[in-house]
Amino acid sequence: MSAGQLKAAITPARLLDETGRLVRGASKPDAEALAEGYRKLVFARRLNEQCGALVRQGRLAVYPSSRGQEACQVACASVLSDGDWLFPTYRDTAAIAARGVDPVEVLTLLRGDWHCGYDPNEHKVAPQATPLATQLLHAVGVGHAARLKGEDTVVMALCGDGATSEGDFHEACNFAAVFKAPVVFFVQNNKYAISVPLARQSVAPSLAAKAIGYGMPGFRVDGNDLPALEKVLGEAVARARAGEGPTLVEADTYRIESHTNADDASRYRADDEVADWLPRDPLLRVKAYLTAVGALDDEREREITAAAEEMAAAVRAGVGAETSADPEEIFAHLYSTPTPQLAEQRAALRAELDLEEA
Amino acid sequence: MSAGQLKAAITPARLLDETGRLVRGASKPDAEALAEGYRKLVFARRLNEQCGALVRQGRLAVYPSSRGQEACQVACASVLSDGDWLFPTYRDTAAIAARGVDPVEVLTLLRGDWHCGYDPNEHKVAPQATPLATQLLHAVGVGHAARLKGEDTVVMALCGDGATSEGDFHEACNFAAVFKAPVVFFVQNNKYAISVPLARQSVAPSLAAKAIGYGMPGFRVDGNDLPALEKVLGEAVARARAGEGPTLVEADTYRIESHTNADDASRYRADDEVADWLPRDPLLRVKAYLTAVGALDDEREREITAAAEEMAAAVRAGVGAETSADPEEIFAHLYSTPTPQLAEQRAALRAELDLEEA
Amino acid sequence: MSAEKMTMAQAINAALRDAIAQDDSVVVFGEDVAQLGGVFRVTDGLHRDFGESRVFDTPLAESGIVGMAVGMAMNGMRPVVEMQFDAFAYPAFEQIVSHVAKLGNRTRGKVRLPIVIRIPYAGGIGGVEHHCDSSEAYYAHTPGLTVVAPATNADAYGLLRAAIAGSDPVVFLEPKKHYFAREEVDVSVAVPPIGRAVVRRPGKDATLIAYGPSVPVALAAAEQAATEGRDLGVVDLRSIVPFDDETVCAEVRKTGRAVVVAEAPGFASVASEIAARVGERCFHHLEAPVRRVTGFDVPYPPPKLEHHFLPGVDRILDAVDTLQWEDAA
Amino acid sequence: MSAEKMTMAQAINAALRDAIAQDDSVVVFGEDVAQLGGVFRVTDGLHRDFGESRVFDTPLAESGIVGMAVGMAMNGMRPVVEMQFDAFAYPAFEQIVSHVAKLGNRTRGKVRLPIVIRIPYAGGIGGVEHHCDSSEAYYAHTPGLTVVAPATNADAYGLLRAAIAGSDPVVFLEPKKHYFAREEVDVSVAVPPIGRAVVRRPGKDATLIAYGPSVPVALAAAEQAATEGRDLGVVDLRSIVPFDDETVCAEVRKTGRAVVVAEAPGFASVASEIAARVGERCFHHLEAPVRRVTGFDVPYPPPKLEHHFLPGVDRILDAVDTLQWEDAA
Ligand SMILES: Cc1ncc(C[n+]2csc(CCOP(=O)(O)OP(=O)(O)O)c2C)c(N)n1
Ligand SMILES: Cc1ncc(C[n+]2csc(CCOP(=O)(O)OP(=O)(O)O)c2C)c(N)n1
Ligand SMILES: [Mg+2]
Ligand SMILES: [Mg+2]
Repeated sequence: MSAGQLKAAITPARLLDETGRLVRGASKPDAEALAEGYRKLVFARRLNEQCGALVRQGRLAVYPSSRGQEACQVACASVLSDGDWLFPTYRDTAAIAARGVDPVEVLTLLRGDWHCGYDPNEHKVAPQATPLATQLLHAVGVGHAARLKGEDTVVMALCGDGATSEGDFHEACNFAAVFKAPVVFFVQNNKYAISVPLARQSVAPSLAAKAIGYGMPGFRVDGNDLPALEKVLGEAVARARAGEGPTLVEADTYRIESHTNADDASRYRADDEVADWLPRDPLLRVKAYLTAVGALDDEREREITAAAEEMAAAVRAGVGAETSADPEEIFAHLYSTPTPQLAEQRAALRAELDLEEA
Repeated sequence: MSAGQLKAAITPARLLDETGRLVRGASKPDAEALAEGYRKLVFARRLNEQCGALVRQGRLAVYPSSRGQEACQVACASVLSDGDWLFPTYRDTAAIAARGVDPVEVLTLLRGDWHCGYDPNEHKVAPQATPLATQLLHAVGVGHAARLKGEDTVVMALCGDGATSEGDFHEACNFAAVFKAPVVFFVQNNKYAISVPLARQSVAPSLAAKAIGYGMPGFRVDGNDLPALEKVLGEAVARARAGEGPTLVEADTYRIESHTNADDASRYRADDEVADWLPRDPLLRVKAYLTAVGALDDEREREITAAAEEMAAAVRAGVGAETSADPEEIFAHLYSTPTPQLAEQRAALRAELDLEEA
Repeated sequence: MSAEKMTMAQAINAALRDAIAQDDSVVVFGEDVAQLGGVFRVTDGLHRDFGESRVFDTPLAESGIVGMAVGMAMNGMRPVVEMQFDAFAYPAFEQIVSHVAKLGNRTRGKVRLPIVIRIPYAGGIGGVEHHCDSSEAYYAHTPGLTVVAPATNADAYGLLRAAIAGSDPVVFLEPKKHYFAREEVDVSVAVPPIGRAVVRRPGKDATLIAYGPSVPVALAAAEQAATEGRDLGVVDLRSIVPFDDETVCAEVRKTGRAVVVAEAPGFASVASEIAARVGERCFHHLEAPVRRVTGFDVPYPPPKLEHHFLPGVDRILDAVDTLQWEDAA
Repeated sequence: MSAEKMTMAQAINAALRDAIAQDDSVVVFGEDVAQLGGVFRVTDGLHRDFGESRVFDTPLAESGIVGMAVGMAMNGMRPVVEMQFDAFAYPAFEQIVSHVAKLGNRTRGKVRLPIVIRIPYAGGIGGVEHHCDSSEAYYAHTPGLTVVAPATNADAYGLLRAAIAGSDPVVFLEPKKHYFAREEVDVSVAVPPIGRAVVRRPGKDATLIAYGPSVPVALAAAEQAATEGRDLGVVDLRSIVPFDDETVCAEVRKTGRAVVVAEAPGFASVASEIAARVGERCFHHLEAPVRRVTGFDVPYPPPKLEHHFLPGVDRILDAVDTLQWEDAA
């Protein structure tokens, strides 16, 4: 534990400042890769907006938006290889989409059709976790199993600032450190757990500083700075892949919208605070940088916007499509062979339904 | 978070070296107070021995010995005032006795007479906790309640190295830090959790280093050095009393005996390791120091030994005394007013017993 | 004070408010209960009116919340804690089962824990997984806990006041789907104590036994049955532990037929207990087996399927139909 | 291999050993299971023989153990984890109830969790508080779990092999008091599958229904009753979920009388479920109410009082005596 390590866990790393200028001493990000990142940011933002609209139209029951956190959403997916795993929360729909899962499948949960609409094995994305911090342990298990099998899989495990208070966060970090599991714990510190501000969650110098107590490296990074996130997370992934164990990364970011549409953030935070964060928008600074270095012009911007609109249209169409839920499905998946009790109950429900239809 | 603080959490503080010499730069402990501490050490050791004997005689079902950890046991009790609270584990019988509870009452649990044999309110000692780390949260609650009531109570919460891996340890430390609760978390790192060595529990630079992640001071101290323990714990108590919040103190010590008499430590550790720790006996070094400074002579030693023998005799007599357990007591305390269901069940048991007696 | 229309959320809010005002040792805490007033607004305004020392938010950790409540109760306070949703009480399970339920017994009554654990529970609100569990069986099976489940807003007020005022730990199950339903409540009128069931509707032909969110469903079924010429009574348990054998058995002995209605999966549940008890205690009065109409033995389904899971009027009436009416004639 | 005298601890050890040897994906982990071989020596020698990658100790955290098992199962392994004692599984309750039990369902069967959670459970060994809980009701009530409780050493071997080989999560309850009791076991003889009860003793007059540690007690009671001229049958459930209605009902219909025996507190328990089911399904065959002989609704008592709590032969026979024999004549 050196002073430098302590500093890295407390002072957020940055590559681009809020105006999109490279910070002193930073090495230039690859413009083409960053332009691709920008495209993903635009997609993530558009997805957030589209989902918000779908909620207002009553087509989604609820949506926890990651507006303002899009750089985190994009970065955590982009640093992974195909064989790696992503463990998202309810707020990480955009990250899952960035990983390549069809957003319509992801939204199955929030449409109320089923608990999880995608096949976790297909894209190596775990179901979106609702019970906070619980998924971090699953992530450690996937990683440890990979290591036992001699595979170089890396697992990206997401959670919020609030979730770091849960016992499972502690157990997951500690297990990962003790077993040197190839896990990157990525905390999106968006300053609130529903209404509860960070100060009520922790009085530590940073959340990344918790890494010290597990004997793993901890880094704090500007969560609205895509290239900085990709750098810090990418290095953590590389360490994990190399067998050097887990890393805890905290992103300093902000939840621009309410917790979900069902929440009213005005009850617990001042508009000023939100206003302060708006100029730190993760899209703006990448756009400014790319424009400045000539890697983004109006045409490319239009092309990206159009593609994002196409994605949004597909989401609208997909979420809007009629689905026919099968009532009997509630019995179908619980056991690989149904118990006699479930078979009986299923038959009873079927009889009811037949009667209704008759 | 300064480099000095980091060092204090990693390098064990010491006042007396293993030969009982004052370490360089340390200020002299008060000899009379230390002699009193020595007396308590002898008592604690004698109690451990007596309980071991009672187990061998079949008078106690089981005994988790704190042999080798007596300095911790004595120090954590001696730094408390009457109004303060102690939250012990199953291993802390000697600490509870040092706090003034009659060991015979404490041993009610291990005799199998009842779950807890003393009145927690009388000496402000919580029942000995078996489910690991759970009691740390209770300690925080007692402390926070005291603070809300404007009382200057301090709570000393004990646990082992193994227990630091539990989620409740994390939640307790974090709650205490966030609420600035007057709690001293005192981890007796005796290097084993039953058979599991420290290295499988944590790869952090120290357990005290976990404090950093909660934003509280953390200190590591030689757990076999009574004056050092009293200093570090005493300062932590003073901070808590002054409203400065919790402290995490880790004692570097060693469990000389098996986990309990039911355990066979030879299955998981080498005799050499134990042999290495024997010269670091917490009694020896205090005795050496006191003798060197002339605060302990043969007469005083004899007086202490005799008093300890008296205590041991009382424990033997108390534990040996016939007790008449009342079967109906299993219904007596569950609710302040028994439910009709329990009244019915109690009557049924009474009828059975009456029948047996008839 | 006279009768007022209020929702169950408001009734509970009033109970908390009155308890805090009346007794200095009452403290309310949990996740989002202070500034926000709870995700269901049950604690709305309490933080503003009573301040941080009486109503406060905690870090996000349920074991922590319940464990801290244990300590605060040990030190003379009466904590009322909120678990944000039913399934989010599970991280606190060990604290509830091994300490909240047992510490009084452990210490021979020297330590009493007047803790109320409020749990917004059960379904019918279109909530996603983990937000609609009916978890009462876990608590009811655990000796040492008192388990209360109000079905009316007046009971929500009165039973919560009693729970807070008592000396023992109470798991207080608040049917979410009632939170925003308005009823007349006169808080100055005492409700029967915890442990007493109430016959919500007398009936001659069969007895429906229910609690919490299933009571209005049972009442609706009885209403419907009446139009079809069958006279069903409804017993509202109000508390699961203690259990009011007397009231339940008196009703069932009158009718000779019983249907237990509960939302939780039926296997090894509170409904099982009721059926077993009634079978044991009313055996010679029964004209037909005691039927259970419960949730299926599956996890709570996604919103679009929940209505297939929930015991509804039709399913209750179907069960009533199986009570061997021919034989009994 | 032919019959060998072994203890239940040895039978379970053999099952683990054979499973590890046969299937590379089986891993065993928990607290003290490696070097020490478990506090009950159930995993003795496995670490030595199969090494750290197959059998390993974890940090001391039960939620961590079960949560990690979930992830390992997601990644193709078959974790067999040990909770050191019954009450020490409670910290893992959320992982068990919200994930182990539900992840298969959540993912429409795309993810299966072949996890076995071994729990040394129940009492009769003079253990102190938290070391003797009968916690099966918590698991049996949770849809998605398979709950197995062997009563014989042969079943301990066979059912554990089946549990490890299956695709679904199993809570495997090992009656502690059997760990050191020797019986003939022939591991090469297959036992009936999980879900099938076994009639351990046929009987004409009444049926005792039991599982796990209560089976030998029920058998002893039947033995004793026989000397008094009463012919009691004993059904050993073997698994609580799935439940073998067929075998249980067939026996009860023959005798018309049933007593359920279980160590756990009776309220809202597995015994309640059995009594309710039997009451519902065998109503017209019953000559007397179904009786339950269970632990009282109190925390497990201290060692010196446990014998008053445990259902014993006398209490079972007393219950049998209440089965209205006069009427039935
Ligand atoms: C175990 C558990 N407790 C409580 C909740 C209810 N809840 C849902 S989201 C939330 C806040 C989470 O905050 P944070 O971890 O910061 O994530 P964010 O929503 O800000 O992304 C709470 C309390 C839950 N889902 N799980
Ligand atoms: C929640 C829980 N899990 C498991 C156990 C079983 N157990 C009793 S003591 C022990 C080891 C504890 O080690 P440590 O915390 O280092 O304390 P020590 O015994 O060394 O004083 C274990 C695993 C328990 N008591 N509680
Ligand atoms: Mg947050
Ligand atoms: Mg230890």
